[in-house]
Amino acid sequence: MIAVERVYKSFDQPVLRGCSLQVARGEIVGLVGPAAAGKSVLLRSLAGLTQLDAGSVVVMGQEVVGATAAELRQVRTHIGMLFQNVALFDFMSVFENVAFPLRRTMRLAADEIALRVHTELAAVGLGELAQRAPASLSGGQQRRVGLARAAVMRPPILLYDEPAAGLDPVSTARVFALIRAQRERLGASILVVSSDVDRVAQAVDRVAVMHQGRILFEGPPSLAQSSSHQLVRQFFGEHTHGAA
Amino acid sequence: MTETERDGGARAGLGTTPPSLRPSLPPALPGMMAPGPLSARSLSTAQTLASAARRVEMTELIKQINEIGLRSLLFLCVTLGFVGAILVYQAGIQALRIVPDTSTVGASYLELLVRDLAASVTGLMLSTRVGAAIAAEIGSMKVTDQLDALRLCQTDPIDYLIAPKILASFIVTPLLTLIAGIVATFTGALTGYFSFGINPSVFLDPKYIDVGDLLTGISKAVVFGLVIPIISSRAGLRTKTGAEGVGDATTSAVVGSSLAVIVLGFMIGVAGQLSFG
Amino acid sequence: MAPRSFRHSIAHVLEGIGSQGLILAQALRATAAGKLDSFEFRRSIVRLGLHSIPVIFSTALFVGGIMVVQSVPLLQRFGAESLLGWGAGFGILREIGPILTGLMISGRVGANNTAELGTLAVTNQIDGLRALAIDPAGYLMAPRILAIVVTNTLGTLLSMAVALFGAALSGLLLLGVSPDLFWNSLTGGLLDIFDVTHGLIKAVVFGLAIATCSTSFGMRAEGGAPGVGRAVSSSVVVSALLIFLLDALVSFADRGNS
Amino acid sequence: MLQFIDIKKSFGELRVLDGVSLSVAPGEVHFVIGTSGAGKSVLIKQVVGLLQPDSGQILLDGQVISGLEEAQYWEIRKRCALVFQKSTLFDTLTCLENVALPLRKHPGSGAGQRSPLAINDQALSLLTQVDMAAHAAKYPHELGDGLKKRVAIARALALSPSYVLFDEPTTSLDPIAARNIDRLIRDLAHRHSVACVVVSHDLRSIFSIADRITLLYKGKVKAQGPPSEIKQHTDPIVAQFIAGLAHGPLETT
Repeated sequence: MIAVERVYKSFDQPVLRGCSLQVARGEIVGLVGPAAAGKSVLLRSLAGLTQLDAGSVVVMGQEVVGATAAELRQVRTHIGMLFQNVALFDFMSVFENVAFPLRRTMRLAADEIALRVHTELAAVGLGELAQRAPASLSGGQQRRVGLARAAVMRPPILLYDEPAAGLDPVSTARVFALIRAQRERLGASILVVSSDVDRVAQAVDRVAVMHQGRILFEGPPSLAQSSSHQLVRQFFGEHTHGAA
Repeated sequence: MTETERDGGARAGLGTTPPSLRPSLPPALPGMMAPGPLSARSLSTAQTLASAARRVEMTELIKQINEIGLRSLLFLCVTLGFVGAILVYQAGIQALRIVPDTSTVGASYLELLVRDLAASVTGLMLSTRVGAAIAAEIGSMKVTDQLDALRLCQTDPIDYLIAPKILASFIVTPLLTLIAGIVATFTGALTGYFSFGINPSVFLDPKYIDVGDLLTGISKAVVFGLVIPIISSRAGLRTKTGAEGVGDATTSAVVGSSLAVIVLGFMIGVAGQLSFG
Repeated sequence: MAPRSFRHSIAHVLEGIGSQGLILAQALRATAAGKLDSFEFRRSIVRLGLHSIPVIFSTALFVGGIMVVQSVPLLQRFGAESLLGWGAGFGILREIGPILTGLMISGRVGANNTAELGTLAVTNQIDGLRALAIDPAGYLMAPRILAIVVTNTLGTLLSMAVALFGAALSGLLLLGVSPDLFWNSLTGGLLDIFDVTHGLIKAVVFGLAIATCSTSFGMRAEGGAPGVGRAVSSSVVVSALLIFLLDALVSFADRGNS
Repeated sequence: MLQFIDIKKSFGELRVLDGVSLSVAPGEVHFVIGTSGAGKSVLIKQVVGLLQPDSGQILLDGQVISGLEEAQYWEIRKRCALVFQKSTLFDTLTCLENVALPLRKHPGSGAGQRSPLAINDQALSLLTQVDMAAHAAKYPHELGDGLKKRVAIARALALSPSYVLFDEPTTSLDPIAARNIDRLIRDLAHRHSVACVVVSHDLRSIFSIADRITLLYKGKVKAQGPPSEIKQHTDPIVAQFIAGLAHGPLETT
């Protein structure tokens, strides 16, 4: 589904330095790492929002690096994305936010749109907030609207950038539970960036640990603690919360 | 709303390159120091404008006409009203210093209003009111990733957000200039009457206004109506991350469009002088 | 829709003006108590003042030109090219100089000030100062207000000089009026020092208005990056309104030598 | 001793704190935990007068410090430092200047000195204390969140406060940076006898450095006690929170 091969990207300083990563069909992969490791840049480049300097990114059989505008548009039809800032359109209601991708890309009847939007909002437990303005929702609720908007097109690939940033452990666990439910419902491949290593480890099939623009470790979370890299072991250190 | 691929290549650079990667300019003089990128941008925006006329949604256009037009009206009327009163007052005093005759103050004032003042002051005021609002809106959307979210929804931010604003400004700026000019005429005539006892029928004498003045004034209004949203949208698209970035973008939109109004006003004025003078 | 938005914007303006008085009072009290931070004042003068010189300079140059271009028909009609210096000088010193410098400084310096303070406000840095027992009035507000008033006053003087130069240059290039003739009609008795002081009074008043307006909108910004954008656009709009309002007041109040 | 007595606070219709009482002793690391939006940050901002409780009292060493005038808080803020969630370092100042700022503005108090040179030395030694001396000349935007947080802690310590309030010090930091901050907080309390109030929902921090824990839920104190007691707590909501489980009776927004 997604194949990243030795990609490079520099802004003022090199951010991605020969990073490679695979995501298979129906798989949830967690991408973790210290600040400024290049996680968000990698995620954005999959959707062609950041142009890479070198390397190859193949999404659903389409090469993204150096793609034309029309090809990028094609690739983006396969991708749903939750941005780090959530990026809900603040001049639209919750309902219109989720309906927006449908309105822009498909010719659907009004009741068909309403049905699909309400299905997605109900799936994230926000059915009754459809007419509210995004600014009036809590951080956790906004992220769930973001999840609904990303999934409304039923894309085969979902990219989530910090879906639980700043949320408490229970809310975080609930967001990850929603993400797993989306995988069951849509059969989508999911790549999720998060700094909450403990909860990522519980929710994903595989983790990738990124450091200074490279992937240090890629594999099931259970193997991360015995990685040869000290940084990876420290990341997946003792799970104190399990003691309860 | 169909996404045609016909003009995809022409807009590729605008649609897909994150604006943060474009070479940055010092914020002080964006309008003056960047003729290259600016004209390239204007060209592509002109193309967008042509396609926009076909593709812009009516609801979005009406929303922007309301936002740019109606919501600037009160502000414009107040400022132009004051400008009219002050100018006639100062001109009357000076005229009395040299010749004890105020009969031509009104006619000269009207000529100046038509040829320059209405369009230029309206332009300056729209630079602050509309320019700042556009840059703040687009800039906020940029730093909160909303522009990228639009792209992922198969929606080009330039078509969807910016083209309606340019079109709306292009339509309403001449109208606003006309209304503001009428208000300034009115307050000028009142000042003439109450401060110098000039009869309104003497004051409101269009004898000096000729076709050249009209054409100069209209071209200024039309050019400002195009330039202000283009410069401000561009400032918004180039916003750097964070709250500070949005503030800086808004500042540079105001400065850039005000400078453009002053410089272009001078150039159109000279051109008008040479063609009709 | 329209009447409601009118009422809304009037309420908005009045609220802004009300809090400006408060800001000025706080800043004055902090200055009187010797709390004006001299380090921040020097920084503000450089960032807000020195960096505005290019904008002031280029605006003034073109404004001088516009004055000449616009007075050409008038002068030709009366055959009074010898009065060009007086006409341009009069307009530049009393009205156009102060107003346009004020508008440009409001756009460049006022907006910049609102953006900086707004950023501090929405990122909680102002609360951060208070939590360190540092009074924002002395540390942030007073130095910026003083710097903006100084910038606007000196900027207007500079702008008057440059605009007169621009007018003389355009007069020479467009009308063939020699600089000598321009200079003579400028200083030939029709204009005097009161025209300059009239302009300078306006410069100080506008400076105060821009400074308190931009500071007040910045300090009250809330709601993240969009909030900063909103604060900056409100600040420049209210500043422009105040400039025209105060210009009318000063013009009618100070008749100078007339 | 810092005491909160029956604190209530509403924002419009929304009651955020509904009768919260707790006390913090010198040398203690007291964690205030709870779901997002449970009013944890509101609670500590009331100590330094950035917010005012609707009712109830806050006592600092026996003196009532709630409901005062802004000017009366200047002295309290010198004794009671607050480290914000987003660090709130001043962007225009280097790390050294950030730490030197409170010393410069309060020359008489705490460990403050008068001459600029002495202030710089003092600021540098504060940065050394948090292992940031090597970054003294850098600006905040050049540093990652974890390092910024350390500078913010050094700045908070500049006036030698006896109470330090931390607002989510480890949220959105990576685990390694978070453990470094934990170590700093523990040293502060245990070596320098500073009372630390930490608002957090980082489970790893909570169970590695807390001396006492207060769990807020729906505006009230749901559980209070040392970590060992909280871990044994039988209430299903408490148990769900400290295990970080998705399924259970705990309501989140």
